[in-house]
Amino acid sequence: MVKVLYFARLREAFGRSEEQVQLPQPVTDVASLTQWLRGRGGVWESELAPGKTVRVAVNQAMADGGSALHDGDEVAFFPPVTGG
Amino acid sequence: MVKVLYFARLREAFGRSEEQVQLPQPVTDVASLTQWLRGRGGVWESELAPGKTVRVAVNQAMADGGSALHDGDEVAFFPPVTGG
Amino acid sequence: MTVRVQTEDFDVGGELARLRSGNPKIGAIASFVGLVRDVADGQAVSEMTLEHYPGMTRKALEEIVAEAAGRWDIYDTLVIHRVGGLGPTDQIVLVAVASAHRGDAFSACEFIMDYLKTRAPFWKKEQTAAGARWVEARESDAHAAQRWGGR
Amino acid sequence: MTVRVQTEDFDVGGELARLRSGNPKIGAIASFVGLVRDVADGQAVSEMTLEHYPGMTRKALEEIVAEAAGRWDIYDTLVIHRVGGLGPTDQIVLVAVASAHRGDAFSACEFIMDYLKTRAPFWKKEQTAAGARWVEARESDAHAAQRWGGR
Repeated sequence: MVKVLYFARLREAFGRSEEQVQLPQPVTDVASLTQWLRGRGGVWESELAPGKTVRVAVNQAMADGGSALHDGDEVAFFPPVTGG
Repeated sequence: MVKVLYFARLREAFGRSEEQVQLPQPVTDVASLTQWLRGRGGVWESELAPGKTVRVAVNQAMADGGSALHDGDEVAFFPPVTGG
Repeated sequence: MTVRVQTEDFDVGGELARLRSGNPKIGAIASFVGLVRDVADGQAVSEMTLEHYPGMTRKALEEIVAEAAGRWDIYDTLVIHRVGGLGPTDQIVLVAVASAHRGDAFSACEFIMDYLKTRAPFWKKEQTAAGARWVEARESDAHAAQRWGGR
Repeated sequence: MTVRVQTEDFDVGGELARLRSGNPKIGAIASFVGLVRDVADGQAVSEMTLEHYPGMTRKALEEIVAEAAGRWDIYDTLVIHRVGGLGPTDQIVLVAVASAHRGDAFSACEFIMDYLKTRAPFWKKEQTAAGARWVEARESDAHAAQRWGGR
């Protein structure tokens, strides 16, 4: 299981701020998790479409598609940041 | 007559903060005034020696050797500034 | 090094006084305050909400400050960022850097702001006459961060 | 645009609050405070005296600020410089710039400080254990001012 968090526009679009996800067999990194979430269709497919700029953090550190995922990880999806 | 002011190290070296100077005939600009003051010898010669960095302002605006002088002008000699 | 994320406002004068107290080697304090503007992209803004990623925010800010401390000679830094609901003219962020000389203080302060703008997990949502909207990241912020070179 | 030359101390928090009050288009305030250090060139400094050229000081500062206002988009600026006797940790100078965006505020604030350091008629005299000495102008200050390019 990994804990998946969503922030800002993604949180609103997906109608949830977090969920527990049982990683299916082929999901071993951020890219494959993103691909798997996209497979839910609808807003998942549109918000996570390859052309969209989405940032991902794994265990509170910025990550990229190649970042490996392990049981117990916290993965966060969010738009480019706009604080300050 | 021009009013000549001295600041900081020059004020201390010359033992005066200002004086009225009747410009002698050949003194028409900052360079010739500097040369004329240098002619007083002693600290005047050493503090205003050509190798020394001395700034000059005419009527409260930074000037250089070629700046013309006229009756009633205020001329200030001082070291490079060090405020802030 | 102080990093705070809070809903409450902050007192710039008091914070700067605290930052420099006790170290007579400090000759320079550069600081920045970000404020909510009442207009954005031509739309009047009546309210702003700042969301963040609580588990990551402090860590991200501390990393940015540590990076600045590695690049410039600085004595101390302060970063305060507010979250929650804000209105026009409200203070959003304070970054202050204490150093012996002004060059280090200015560079580190601007660097921290540029990195904060692109790496710290905060998101702004504006309430305008045309409805609520998430603020879009600016291309210019990415460029500002890139000019520091980097990892 | 406010320029003040004074012997009294100043309250940074109050000054910054005043600078930004009444203009909800201000999104950024960059500021700088210069302080008396208790050491200079390895010598303990017990006192500092700031001399200036009263007839020229305001004019020089106003020209520097006007030059900054011509180069960057800024709403308002504040420059306060103290003169007279000061001691370690005392505030010497405050420069603050209010702008819509941080890039303009940072650049204008640093520019004003760099120009002030090379063009405003102030001179520092330090009292050290080895006696009184006039502070020498620094080569690095000339370089800092030059990098802004010239008129």
